[in-house]
Amino acid sequence: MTAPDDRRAEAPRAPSTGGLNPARGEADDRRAEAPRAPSTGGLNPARGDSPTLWHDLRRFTEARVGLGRAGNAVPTAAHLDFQEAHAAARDAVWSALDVEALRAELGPVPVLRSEVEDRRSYLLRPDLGRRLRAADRAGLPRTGGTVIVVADGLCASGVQRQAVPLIRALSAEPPVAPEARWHIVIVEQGRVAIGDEVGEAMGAEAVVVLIGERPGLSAQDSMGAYLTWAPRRGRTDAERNCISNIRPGGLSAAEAAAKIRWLLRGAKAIGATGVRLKDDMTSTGLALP
Amino acid sequence: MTAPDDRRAEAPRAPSTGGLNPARGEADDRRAEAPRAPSTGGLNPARGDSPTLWHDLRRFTEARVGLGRAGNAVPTAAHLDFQEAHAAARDAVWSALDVEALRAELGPVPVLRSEVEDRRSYLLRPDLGRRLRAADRAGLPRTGGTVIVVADGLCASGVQRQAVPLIRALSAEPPVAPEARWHIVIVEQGRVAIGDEVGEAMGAEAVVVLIGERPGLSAQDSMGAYLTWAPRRGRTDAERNCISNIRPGGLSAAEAAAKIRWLLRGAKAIGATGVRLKDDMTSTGLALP
Amino acid sequence: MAFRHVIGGTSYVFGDLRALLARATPFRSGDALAGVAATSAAERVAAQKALADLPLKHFLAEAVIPYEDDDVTRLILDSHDGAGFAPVAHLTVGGFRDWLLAAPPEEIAPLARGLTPEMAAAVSKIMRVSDLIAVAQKCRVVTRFRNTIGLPGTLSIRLQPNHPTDDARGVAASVLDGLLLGAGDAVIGINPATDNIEAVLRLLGMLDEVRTRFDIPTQSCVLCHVTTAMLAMERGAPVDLVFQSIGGTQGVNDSFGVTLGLLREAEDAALALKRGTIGQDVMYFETGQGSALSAEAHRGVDQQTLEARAYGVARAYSPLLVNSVVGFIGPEYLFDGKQILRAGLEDHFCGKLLGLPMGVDICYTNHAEADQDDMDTLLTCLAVAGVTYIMGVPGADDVMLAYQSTSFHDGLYARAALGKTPAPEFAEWLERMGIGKGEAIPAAMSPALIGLE
Amino acid sequence: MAFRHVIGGTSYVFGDLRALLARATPFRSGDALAGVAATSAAERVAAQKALADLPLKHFLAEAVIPYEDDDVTRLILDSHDGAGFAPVAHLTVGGFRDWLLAAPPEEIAPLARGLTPEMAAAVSKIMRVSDLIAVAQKCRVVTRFRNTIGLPGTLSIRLQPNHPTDDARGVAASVLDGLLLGAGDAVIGINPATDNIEAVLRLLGMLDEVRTRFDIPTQSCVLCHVTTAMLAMERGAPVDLVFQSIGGTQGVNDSFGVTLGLLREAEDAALALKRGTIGQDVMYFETGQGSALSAEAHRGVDQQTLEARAYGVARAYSPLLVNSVVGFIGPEYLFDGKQILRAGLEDHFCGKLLGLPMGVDICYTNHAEADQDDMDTLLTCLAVAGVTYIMGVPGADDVMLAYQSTSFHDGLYARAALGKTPAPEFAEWLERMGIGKGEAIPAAMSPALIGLE
Ligand code: B12
Ligand code: B12
Repeated sequence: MTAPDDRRAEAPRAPSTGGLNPARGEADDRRAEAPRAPSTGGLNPARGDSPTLWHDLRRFTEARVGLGRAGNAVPTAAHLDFQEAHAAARDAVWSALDVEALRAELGPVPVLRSEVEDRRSYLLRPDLGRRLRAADRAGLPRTGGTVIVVADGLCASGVQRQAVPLIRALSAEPPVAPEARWHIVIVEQGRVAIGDEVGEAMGAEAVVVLIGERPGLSAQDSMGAYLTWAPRRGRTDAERNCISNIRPGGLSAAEAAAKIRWLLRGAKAIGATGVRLKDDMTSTGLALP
Repeated sequence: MTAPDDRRAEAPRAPSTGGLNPARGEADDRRAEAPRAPSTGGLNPARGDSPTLWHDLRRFTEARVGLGRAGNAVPTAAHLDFQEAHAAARDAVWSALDVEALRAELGPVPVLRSEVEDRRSYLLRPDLGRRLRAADRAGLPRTGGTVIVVADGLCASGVQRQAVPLIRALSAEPPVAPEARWHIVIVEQGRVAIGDEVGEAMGAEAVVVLIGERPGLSAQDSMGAYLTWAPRRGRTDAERNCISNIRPGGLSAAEAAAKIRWLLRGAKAIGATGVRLKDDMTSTGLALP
Repeated sequence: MAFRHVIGGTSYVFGDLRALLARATPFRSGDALAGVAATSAAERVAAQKALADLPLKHFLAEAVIPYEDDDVTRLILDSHDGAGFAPVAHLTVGGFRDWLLAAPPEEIAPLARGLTPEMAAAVSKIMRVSDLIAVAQKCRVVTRFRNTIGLPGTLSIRLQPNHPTDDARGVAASVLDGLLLGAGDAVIGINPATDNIEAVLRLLGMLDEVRTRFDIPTQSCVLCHVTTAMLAMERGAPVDLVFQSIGGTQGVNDSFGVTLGLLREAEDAALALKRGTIGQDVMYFETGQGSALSAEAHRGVDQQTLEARAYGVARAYSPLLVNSVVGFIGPEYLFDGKQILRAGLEDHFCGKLLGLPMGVDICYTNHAEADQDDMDTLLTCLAVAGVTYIMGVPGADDVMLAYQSTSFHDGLYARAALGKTPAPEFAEWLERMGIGKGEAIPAAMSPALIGLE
Repeated sequence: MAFRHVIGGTSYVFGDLRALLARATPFRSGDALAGVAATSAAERVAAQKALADLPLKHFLAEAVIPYEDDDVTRLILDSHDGAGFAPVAHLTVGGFRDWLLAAPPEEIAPLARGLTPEMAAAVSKIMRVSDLIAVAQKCRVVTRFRNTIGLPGTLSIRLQPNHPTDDARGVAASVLDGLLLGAGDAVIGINPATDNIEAVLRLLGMLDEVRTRFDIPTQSCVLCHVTTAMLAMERGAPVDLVFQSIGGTQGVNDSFGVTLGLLREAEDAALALKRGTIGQDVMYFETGQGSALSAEAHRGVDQQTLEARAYGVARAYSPLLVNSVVGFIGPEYLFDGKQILRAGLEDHFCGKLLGLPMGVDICYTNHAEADQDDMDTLLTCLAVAGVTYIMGVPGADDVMLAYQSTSFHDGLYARAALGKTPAPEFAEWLERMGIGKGEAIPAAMSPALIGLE
């Protein structure tokens, strides 16, 4: 995992601007200065450089902590930063997959499309986003092995950035067993469950859907991986496993690849993914279900 | 004016269904029975058949009085009647003028159109609804006299029903002076101010715009008449007079015609319509400004 | 002066204060119609950030409509109270938002005359709905004529008994219905179907008779044009309040057939009648976003800023009541429930901040994308925000003006949900008359007493 | 059974109760997606009128999903309390609305187990927003674990300190931020980024340590899958509350990997730990309109009725907390702010009426047509309606789940605007720790105490 200190350097948000004393009703100099907390507190003596200002809590997380207060509200600058992030996140929903850029990295993999017409219908018709166009399905090779589906999902920019590093990390080793193979396809306007149809058509043992997770205010580059053993139409989400928040600020490509491999091995052992397959991988990566 | 008794027969709304005693929280038999008010009250003895039940107030008005109460809310039946009326009123906004039916009654009068493309743009672009298409303006005859513009406005069904009776009542006599003439045109997707442009193009002394008033829950057949002396582009609403609620439940065609004539005579006398021209017509129709 | 802000690598430039204010406004159809709205969310945020950084003082230096051209601008700048402004004179618009959110009520009220309408509009543009509610809740404005309007914990209601033919008995039936449902403490105010003087006189007489017959501690009003009301006063009619629609530019007021001087004359005439018992606030104004644009008199200024300027006009007099008819005009200005909701809360906030006894006509027309749910929502938010008064229309359906406003029942709902009471004198009268205790019409309120038989 | 109603000359026929309920529902995108929505306003009113005329008793005779096919239907009908139903057994759905609006609070509470979820859904469909608020305000549900949730005049907050890598210090920083802003009395509940058991155990330990270190009278929860929580309990982890997402059909619960029996086992396991001090309500459920349709397990039933059925599942246990994640899933189910607002109020109303300690995750995603103004509005309405608890997320931005919910500040706003307090034990703790008095971090809350240094 990315250490918190790495993120500290990112200065995730604009400088603190809050800082009104609600009891007094006076605007201060727009900085929330809290008196240094005494170095010995209640239960335990504080050691080292404990944060003394509320907004120093930001060191530890990219979450919007330590914003200060204007009465009971968020101060103006933080409020407007939020609005700006909202505008950007909404744009990310409408980002499109650059298929050729992906194929330049992944090779001439098949490019399929769901039954969705356009982005608006993608948002309103998840049922169509779960179905392949008949012609596209018909053209799929029966490869067996483990199929990786790269789908735009709710944020093409997320999958655009994270799919290739993850696939690189994955394909350093074969899936499941030495003889097994990875097969990659790209699906435009796809939902998670479209992997079932792709996997079924390709006769896959398992399918890994790499899909853009909905953009948030703070991350517009996140990808999820959904694993389904013996994929076929009609599988429920209870029969998959999920690895989420794959991105620089979240799970790294290497960690995600290790986890996918661990889960695929477990799936092979019990013949299933989903609720029955518990992620009991330890930090040292030994235990198997 | 229509006497209240005439409207009484119309039973404007569904039977009373309210009637909960909020203090007790018990559903009654869905009728709001109020004990008879004593026949002698505070200041003045009541004479005759004073209403004794709250919902009898409906006798006097088509307004939604005497609905009863469910706690602090309107009882279910009245609430759903309201919803039904709302659906109908919204449809009325989208009603279209049957131009040929109008011309069958009014003769082969010119049919013009504003710059509005469709109904949605009519609603969002009043500026376009105030302007004639250039071609239509060019084709207008220079008639002088008083021009009557029949425009759909916000409710075509209103003007469709009320325009012809009013014009009949009006044209029984000439406008303003014996030598003066009425000239009629129909305008589709028009706003009130389009009369200025029509009147200017036709060299009219005055323009009377008959226009569909926005539909309400209880009346989807109402028409307004807007009078502008010496019409020309750029006139403000302060330079017009308005006669509103022309419909069976409101002002009758005959009354509206009498008022229009009275105002036009006044306008001629002071050379203006609008705030300066006060409607000081008495019930007997004598006074002139 | 031009303003600039960079968002996501793009630099947005705003030519003058007028443009900056317009682009910073949350989207509404009227600003799009006027061609002044921001064209993207990013441009809007850029404008909001630039606006947040602008010193409040700047509003005293740059007018949105030139001083020479417009009597409303002159009124605003000439009557600006420098001493009132002092406590916030050092702040930016963004800092002012923070100040307002943190300030105790007693520090906000004295500001009113020190703020220009444009300052109020500006800060509202960078506020969220919760901010608009929280700050308005702290603003209290109290006015008086025959009762006390605007006390904390109260919510008053204008009883609006309109009738398509101004039929006296039809009006009386609606008045009685409203009184029995607790409405009428703000005013019993009828919009006459015609501007006919005889009709107006008849209605004035009739409302006054109902009021005295039932001995109601309230005021009445016939919402004819101000010139008609002046004529009525000349003819000796019992005019409590003088009504007029007003707007935020000289041009729109022209189109309404009024001038600032005419309004003053009308106020003087009404004051001369000395009809108020506990106070002499005799004016009643209505406003609404979009009216100036509708009259093509908006001068490139966004409709919300112009609305605040209309309050600048209102407060030059001593109104008993002011309200925005927020959803009344139509979808070309406020397209749907969402736009109406935000505008209603902005209007209430700006009016209160500027020191006005602010009510809202929570309403929609049938050509707008709105429904009762939207109105319930706005009503609930405004009740929390401490709105001074709302309308009361039988069953929410105005059978003459053809739109839907709040019903008498809605007034009961809002009072009960927030624990509010009517104006104290009126509450006491309701108690005395036995109103609100069950379904029966109390004897003292017999319809026969006002000719309904 | 078929139903019929005539509107404007057209006769509308509804094939069965399922269709009638669906067509009577105010428009939302999910019902259109499912193909069950009314296709015109007239059809919707026809369905509402037919539904209003339907005797409540009918719901005991016709199930929306057959008894044989669905364990949720079986649960609902088998556990129906005839005695509880008696006071309203003679009413139609329309009459029931009137009854609810007029009834005093003490007559509503005893109904809960006498009502089926479908009855609650039905009556909500013919209610306006103001009705949903007014009736919910009268419903009080109180639950207990280490503090008392749901007392009149209180508003509790779930502190939601999510982090994209479940980093312990990152979580702790958000927890501290929330506590300093008065949040956390409902629960300190983290959604783990992974379902990894080691990570879940680590978070459980860490939250318990923070709680004991600061001696906070509240409960913690890691919102992993119920089976993972069971494994954690087996391994001796300090589990206060067991969380699970649930839905209104057997099929959607299958897709969530749960059964009614599994939930019972989990509740028993948590009860066996006896960690509650003043009560033993150990379950925490989340629901949300659209989940069944998303799992293609909706069986032709509209999403709001299914949501109410999920509450039917919840109340088979003794949850400390239940909430609808109303805007969380996406625009395919609730398209915009308006739909989210109505759904949030329906969900709160139905949950409360059915006797649940109902909170709402007032939220939206970036692919929906909604913004902070919509959330402020819903928050204000829900606060008036007496919502049991809401979420508290740093700055409203959940950096792991990628959506916007209410911030800690929003919680302060709502409490202040409506005069609400936290759960009494927690309020007392805040006081004791010196929290809420200015900007400083009180010594007793030093970040160093929880490893932030
Ligand atoms: C909407 C409306 C307004 C809006 C107009 C803005 C707008 N864009 O629509 C606002 C709130 C600003 C308004 C103001 C006033 N109105 Co007005 N208004 C209406 C209403 C409800 C609907 C009009 C309509 O649908 N027109 C049809 C559409 C298709 O035409 P339009 O071109 O879009 O509309 C134009 C006209 O309606 C005009 N207009 C609006 N009101 C008035 C009033 C007069 C006297 C004139 C000449 C024109 C006029 O403004 C619009 C834009 O140019 C009517 C009542 C009704 N049910 O019709 C009252 C109504 C027309 N108004 C009325 C009055 C009295 C006024 C005021 C004079 C009140 C006052 N004391 O200040 C002011 C000033 C009007 C003016 N001189 O400009 C009266 C007129 C009575 C009479 N017989 O003279 C009416 C009948 C309502 C009433 N009974 O109280 N009004
Ligand atoms: C939306 C959402 C939901 C919705 C799903 C309905 C819907 N139509 O979207 C609801 C609220 C019902 C839900 C429920 C649950 N979810 Co969920 N959900 C999400 C969320 C926020 C977004 C998903 C997304 O954007 N997908 C991408 C789009 C393009 O694909 P889609 O095809 O439209 O979405 C499908 C999948 O997302 C799937 N799905 C949703 N959640 C989960 C969880 C698991 C384990 C699986 C296999 C699939 C799955 O449901 C959708 C419809 O089929 C993610 C977090 C994130 N930021 O991504 C968490 C997330 C995926 N969910 C999570 C969890 C734990 C759950 C639950 C198991 C919680 C519980 N204890 O019950 C349940 C049950 C899930 C199941 N088995 O069905 C975790 C998974 C952790 C993990 N690594 O295993 C995540 C990462 C969030 C978190 N950290 O808590 N969820």
